[in-house]
Amino acid sequence: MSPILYAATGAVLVGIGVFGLLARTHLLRRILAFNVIGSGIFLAFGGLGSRGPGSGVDPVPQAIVITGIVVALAATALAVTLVTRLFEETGAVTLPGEHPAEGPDAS
Amino acid sequence: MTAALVFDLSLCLLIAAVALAAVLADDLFTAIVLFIVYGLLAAIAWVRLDAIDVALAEAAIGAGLTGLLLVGAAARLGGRGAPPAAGRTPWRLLGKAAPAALCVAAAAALVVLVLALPDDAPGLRPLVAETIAASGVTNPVTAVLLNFRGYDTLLETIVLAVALVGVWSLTPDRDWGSVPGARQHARPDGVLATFGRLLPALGLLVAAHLLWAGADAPGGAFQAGTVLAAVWLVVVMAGVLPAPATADTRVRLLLVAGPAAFLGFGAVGAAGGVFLGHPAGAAKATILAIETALTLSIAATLGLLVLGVPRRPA
Amino acid sequence: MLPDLLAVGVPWAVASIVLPLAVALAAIALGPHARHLVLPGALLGAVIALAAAAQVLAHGAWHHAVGGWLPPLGIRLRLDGLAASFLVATAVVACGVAGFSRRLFEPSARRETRAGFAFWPLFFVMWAGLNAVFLGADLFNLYVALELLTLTAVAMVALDGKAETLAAAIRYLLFALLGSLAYLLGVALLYARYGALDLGLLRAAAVPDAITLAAGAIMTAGLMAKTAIFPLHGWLPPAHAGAPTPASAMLSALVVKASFYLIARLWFDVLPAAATVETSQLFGALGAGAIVFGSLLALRQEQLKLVIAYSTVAQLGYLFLMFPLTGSAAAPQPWAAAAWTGGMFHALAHAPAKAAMFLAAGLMIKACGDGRLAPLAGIGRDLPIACFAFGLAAVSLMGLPPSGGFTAKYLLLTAALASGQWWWALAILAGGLLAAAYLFRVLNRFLIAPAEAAPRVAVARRDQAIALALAGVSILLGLASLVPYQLLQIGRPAAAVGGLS
Amino acid sequence: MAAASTFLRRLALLAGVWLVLTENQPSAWLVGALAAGAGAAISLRLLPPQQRRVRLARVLRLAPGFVGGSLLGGIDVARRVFQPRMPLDPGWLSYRTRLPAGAPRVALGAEISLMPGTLAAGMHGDLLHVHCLDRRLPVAAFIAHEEARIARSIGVAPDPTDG
Amino acid sequence: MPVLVLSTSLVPAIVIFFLAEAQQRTRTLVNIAGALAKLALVAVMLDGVALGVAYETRLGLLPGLDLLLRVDALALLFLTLSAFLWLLTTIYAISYLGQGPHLSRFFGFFSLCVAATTGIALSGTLVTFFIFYELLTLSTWPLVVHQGDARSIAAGRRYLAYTLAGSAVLLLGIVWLESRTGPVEFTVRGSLAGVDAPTLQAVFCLLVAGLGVKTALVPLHGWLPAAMVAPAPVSALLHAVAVVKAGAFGIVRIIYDVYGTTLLHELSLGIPLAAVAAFTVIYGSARALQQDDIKRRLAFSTVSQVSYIVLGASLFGPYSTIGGLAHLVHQGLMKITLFFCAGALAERLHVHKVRELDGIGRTMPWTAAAFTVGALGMIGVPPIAGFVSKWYLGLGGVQAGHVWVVLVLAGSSLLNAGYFLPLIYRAWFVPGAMDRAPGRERPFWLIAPAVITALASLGVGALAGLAMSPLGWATLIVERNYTP
Amino acid sequence: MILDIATLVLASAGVVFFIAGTLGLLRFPDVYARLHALTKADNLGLGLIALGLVLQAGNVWQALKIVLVWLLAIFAAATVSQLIARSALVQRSSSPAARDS
Repeated sequence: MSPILYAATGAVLVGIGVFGLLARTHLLRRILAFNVIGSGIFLAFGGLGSRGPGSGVDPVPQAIVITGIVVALAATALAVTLVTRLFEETGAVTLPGEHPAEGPDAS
Repeated sequence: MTAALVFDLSLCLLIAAVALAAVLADDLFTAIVLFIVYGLLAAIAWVRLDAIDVALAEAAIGAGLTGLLLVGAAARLGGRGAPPAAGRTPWRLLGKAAPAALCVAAAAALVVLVLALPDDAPGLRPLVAETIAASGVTNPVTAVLLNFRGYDTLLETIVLAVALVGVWSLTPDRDWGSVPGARQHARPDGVLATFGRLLPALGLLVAAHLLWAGADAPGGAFQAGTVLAAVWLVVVMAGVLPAPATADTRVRLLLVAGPAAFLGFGAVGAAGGVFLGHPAGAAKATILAIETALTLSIAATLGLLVLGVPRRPA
Repeated sequence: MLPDLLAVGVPWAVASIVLPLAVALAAIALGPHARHLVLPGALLGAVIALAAAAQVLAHGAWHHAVGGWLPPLGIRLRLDGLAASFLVATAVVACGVAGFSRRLFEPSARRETRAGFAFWPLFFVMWAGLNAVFLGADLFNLYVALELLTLTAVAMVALDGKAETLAAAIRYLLFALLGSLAYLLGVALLYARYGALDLGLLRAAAVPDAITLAAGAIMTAGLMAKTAIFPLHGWLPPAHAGAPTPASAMLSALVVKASFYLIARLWFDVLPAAATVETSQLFGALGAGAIVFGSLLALRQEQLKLVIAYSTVAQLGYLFLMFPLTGSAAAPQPWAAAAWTGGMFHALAHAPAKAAMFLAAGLMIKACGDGRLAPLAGIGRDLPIACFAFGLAAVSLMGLPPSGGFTAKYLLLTAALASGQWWWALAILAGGLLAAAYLFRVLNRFLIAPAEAAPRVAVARRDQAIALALAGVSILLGLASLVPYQLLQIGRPAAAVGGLS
Repeated sequence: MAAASTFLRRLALLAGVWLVLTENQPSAWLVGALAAGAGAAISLRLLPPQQRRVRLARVLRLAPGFVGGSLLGGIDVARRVFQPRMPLDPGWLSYRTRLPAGAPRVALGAEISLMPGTLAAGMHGDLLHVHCLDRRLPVAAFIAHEEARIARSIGVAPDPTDG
Repeated sequence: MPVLVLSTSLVPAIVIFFLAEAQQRTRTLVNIAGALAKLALVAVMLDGVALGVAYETRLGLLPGLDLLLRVDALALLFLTLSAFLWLLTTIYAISYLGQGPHLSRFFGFFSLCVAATTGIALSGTLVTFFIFYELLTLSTWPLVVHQGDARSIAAGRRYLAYTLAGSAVLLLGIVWLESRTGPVEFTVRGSLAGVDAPTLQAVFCLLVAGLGVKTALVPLHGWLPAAMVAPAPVSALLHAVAVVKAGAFGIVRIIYDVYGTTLLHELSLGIPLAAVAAFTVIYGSARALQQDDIKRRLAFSTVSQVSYIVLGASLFGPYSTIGGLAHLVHQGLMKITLFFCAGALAERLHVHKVRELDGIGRTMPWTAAAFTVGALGMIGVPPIAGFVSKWYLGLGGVQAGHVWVVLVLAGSSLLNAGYFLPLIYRAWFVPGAMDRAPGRERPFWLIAPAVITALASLGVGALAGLAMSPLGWATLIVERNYTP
Repeated sequence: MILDIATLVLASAGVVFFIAGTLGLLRFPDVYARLHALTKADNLGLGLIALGLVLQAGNVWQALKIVLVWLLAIFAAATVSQLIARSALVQRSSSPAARDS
């Protein structure tokens, strides 16, 4: 039962992350939301991989998730650098055409 | 059994709550701190799933290094994005309601899908267990990462390297050729400096242990590399050692050593007929050798990724 | 001697991944000295790709279990006709871009420059990533390969370091990451359902139940975001137009095709049973929408590179027409093979044409010192070769004969009319006319006699010749289409059944 | 010569740590030797041998007080937390230390941070900034006491009257 | 052999593209050499085809889909015309353009255009035909906008809008047909047997509409008068050698070699087409009457005259077919004469309008004479070529039971007379301005081509009875291939 | 059995201190006071839990390993708390009154 619980939590995390992505315009928050989505997917992967009879965890999803975590870090590093550079060049922390930071929902 | 379920349930609720709080938090720094907490909680969840390797990676990389990256960026943005005092207007709330409803629906659908999956998971556990004797190691995760699916790992190390190239490529032109990261102002004999002088020897030992143990127990090149990277970052931030210039040949060699060793090994195998094929009987030796090279490169790459683009002192 | 080399003893497919990676690593390590490696590396890459294609033609499809581990445990590489064709297309474009970029990123006074350092590793890793996508037969491995592409592509977009391109790169990255994550979610679901990641195993096991369909839908949606199919195209034009010229060429010609390629693999190879008439018509509608809206937007641009970038949006639409025209295992269409081959042919023919167009455009912009259309007036006299290259590439994009674009269009049209889906035929023809409208808007400028001679920066004839050569390839593909056609048929998915005649 | 002996001592220490880490598996000895050697070398580079030698025995003599202080500190803070009124009187104290710069001062800072009611917050020259949870406690005397203990363990004798 | 013929203009095209602007002599040499070589090859093939030899080249494009080049009698008719006129037009163009800008580009596309025409003539399948048909569109566009001013660009845009839309329609028709039958070859008639009648009718309409654009059938003719801004040699090319002829030739191919007259008769498609053609004949002439600009008047005349060919083909009778095919050549000869003359007048005397023609008979007698021959031929005055084709067309109409055709022809001839005779009258009988002294007919090669084609128009009309005359050859074609 | 009970008691006590630390983090007035709570209480909590685990260790090496981990944690906590306090002080250095209020 428990593994499925974690898998379901992973699914919920995906939803939360996607919300963060849609509702937030601050780019660092979007990057954060991405990482929430990512780790939600990883958790779902791992939870689903631990189902079923027999002991132990399926090592293939584990290995895949480790790879995924590293890839996510690589992407995050590039994204964060892009955002700081954009800020240095333009002073913007959101994409052009999207609401600048105003109101609690836009921060 | 029931206690375990209660614990799992609470943990899951907590994880979701912290994640939601991180997404909703008004203050950027608060959001990032919550995200780091979230990562650590997720690591605990991985422990509960009996996936210690992933737990280590999630805590060190998912929460630690990612959090560090976000904190660094937020600091550089200097508080931009802190919410103004304005209250929530109904219009704004409506604007958020639509995506919220969408996401709730999507999450619900996903949960239903997950729950709908048949419980007799046809995973690869038995197959891995059957085959692991031939892999050269006894930690199944290492067997998958370095042997069965070594090709993924090879590409993954390239992903890291190329991310660093990408980060460096964003250097402002005037700063090109200098040293990554902001200048540190730690005092040479301060707390951090002392810490930075004492830690590396221990950190090296821990990393070596993780690397060596990874063959048979949780651990491996990525965890070891992360530890080394963290230690090195402390050393650099403490001002004990300067960060190297990006053009430093030794740094460049260190960066590519792991992927190059892995790739070269793969190419040798390919010439013998099997790409990334481990020689029969010597798999453990080749895996450890590759992992050692990878650990060094991963450490260097992760550390430099966190340090970010080179900056010339103003 | 040659047949021996083509046999499986020399794994050309593996070499096509290893070589560019090796060059990329060497480029990181060597810094400014790396430029001596660039051309030999690119040419060797081309030789390898051609050898792989020859191997497929001679010996049929080739599979390789990496590390000696068969799926489901291990990862398989698959070199079939489709993969080989894309390897060759990639190699051709990459060689052109490498030759074009060699002087662009030359170190100044023997000192490494920022862009000069970054470009070559990014370029070769991108090449390797493309090849890895084309050869991959494992869902998760494909994810890693896709991320390789995402990171290199985004970094390339931002290589100029201007504020607009930074924003474009971020927008691109957001879309691409979201797409990757969606894809990954689907992979997780499929693995949980079937316990396999190998395409072949999945095809054997897959049944069209709710989970499988949902996974397929999520993955497809993610890949569509990366392919920039209408209406998810918003990120593409600023990114492709803002990137440095060689990067624009690689991105528009190849990178967007990689995710399309995966969609095609997914629907034809893995889940043929899941494709219904409705889904395939929906794909077709998206494609038609892309053709029409992309073209109309291209028509309104005042920046040369934006015209070309919007043209990519439109051209990608053709690729999605192959889904309704091919039908599915459940509802096969007559002439499905023609439709499938036509779609793939379009993807292949578009690559050198679009690369040539971007390279030529880059030279023109350099000569004018201005990215807008207006200052191009009369540039036909100053850069005749580049203009000619642009014109030839335009011929292929408009689908006019004799060109690869025409062959593709002919096949798609035939399939559309043979299956009675005349509405797609109209979309195809309208797309051709619209393409003519926005491309001749540019071509007109070349021939205008300007009131006074504008000052032009000198441009090397050799660089113009590279653009011309690439454009020539896209034309040649229409005249010598028999061999690529035959190559594509080797290992063609069973879903794309039905003969040409 | 001094370097060699320092190296050997550190090597031995690290080797011990390695044995603990690997739970003394013989198969790990080779790796451990390499790792400990590398660790010792790095340590030598970052922390060159100094005149004052830290005597292990004396450092160990610090341990009981350390553990006891840490226990008291924990209990103290827990007590305050759980009391509804939270009896706090936080404030700052600047303590002029006589300990030589470097590791001894850091050790002092670390130690008082674990003791009840005190928290080191950096130095300005010889001034150690200490945050006190409750100024009613005899903080200064307490710090002086700890300073003296550390000084003894490294073989210097600061003037105990200063504070 | 077909490839060789094709390469006589393709190779010069490519060579010329790579020549520097200043290498004028080389360019001229390459041009003339290519044209002469082509003419020689054509002569060889004329002999061969007359004796029944078949020349054929196949290149596989896709499985079952070939690029087929074949020389048959009809192909050769068109080929001969284009080869002969290409030589003259090239000579004329070299003199006309002199030292102007972008000549390498101009002559490159010029040769490419002729290569495309050659390809059209030799096409053995629908797809091959389409490929060269499009190549023709593309290679003529740079010629139309050659001058690069706003008017040229606008005309080019209009030209493209018409022709590319036409090609799209044509392609739709071709692919629709081939999706039912497989690739269509011109000689294999009867392959359409399995296709239902409505489809065949619709496809025929699409094909003819597509080809009708280049043929300038009303209402698809709008581009032709606009394209008059192009230099005179280009107009000559468009009107006489390549573009409109390619369309008409295509319609002939569709009627005789794809559908066959029997099938078309069953589908009752002939009369509607004939009606369109007849309307175009009258409409073009009527519009020509209103034009003040000489070249525009000639352009509308082309609209009218080319439809004679379509008219002849759509009546399905042997005589009308012979008349139509012969007119393909005759109209070419006469119209190119007129354009050469108009170009020479514009170049030497800056004469553009009808009223400016006054007295040029004195100033440029050779030109005026050639013009007169061409114009009279157009009207249908015996023994000039135009008369022969009109005669056969009328005969064919009567034979097929469509007497109204004769009325159309008569009406058209009257209108022809109406817009040409005033020109001739002004040239010879109205005194012009005094400053136009004689002796402006230089250089020789600007004037000679017009004279040669005028003589040729006379010759083919007067000697129409010979076997190797256009009329004789058309008779051969009809007897050999199109007699049920 | 006795060992197990001892472990349970020690671990529970450890958890109590962890809770105290967390509560302090929430209740205490400023960042310095919070640091007090966090470092001291959590250190003790960790120590108690470690001690409880040592009792469960199969051999002396495992026990030593647990002790080693604890020592490392203390080392890190002591350092990090100082660092945080110092940086907080540096950030507030614009108002020197804060230093000895």
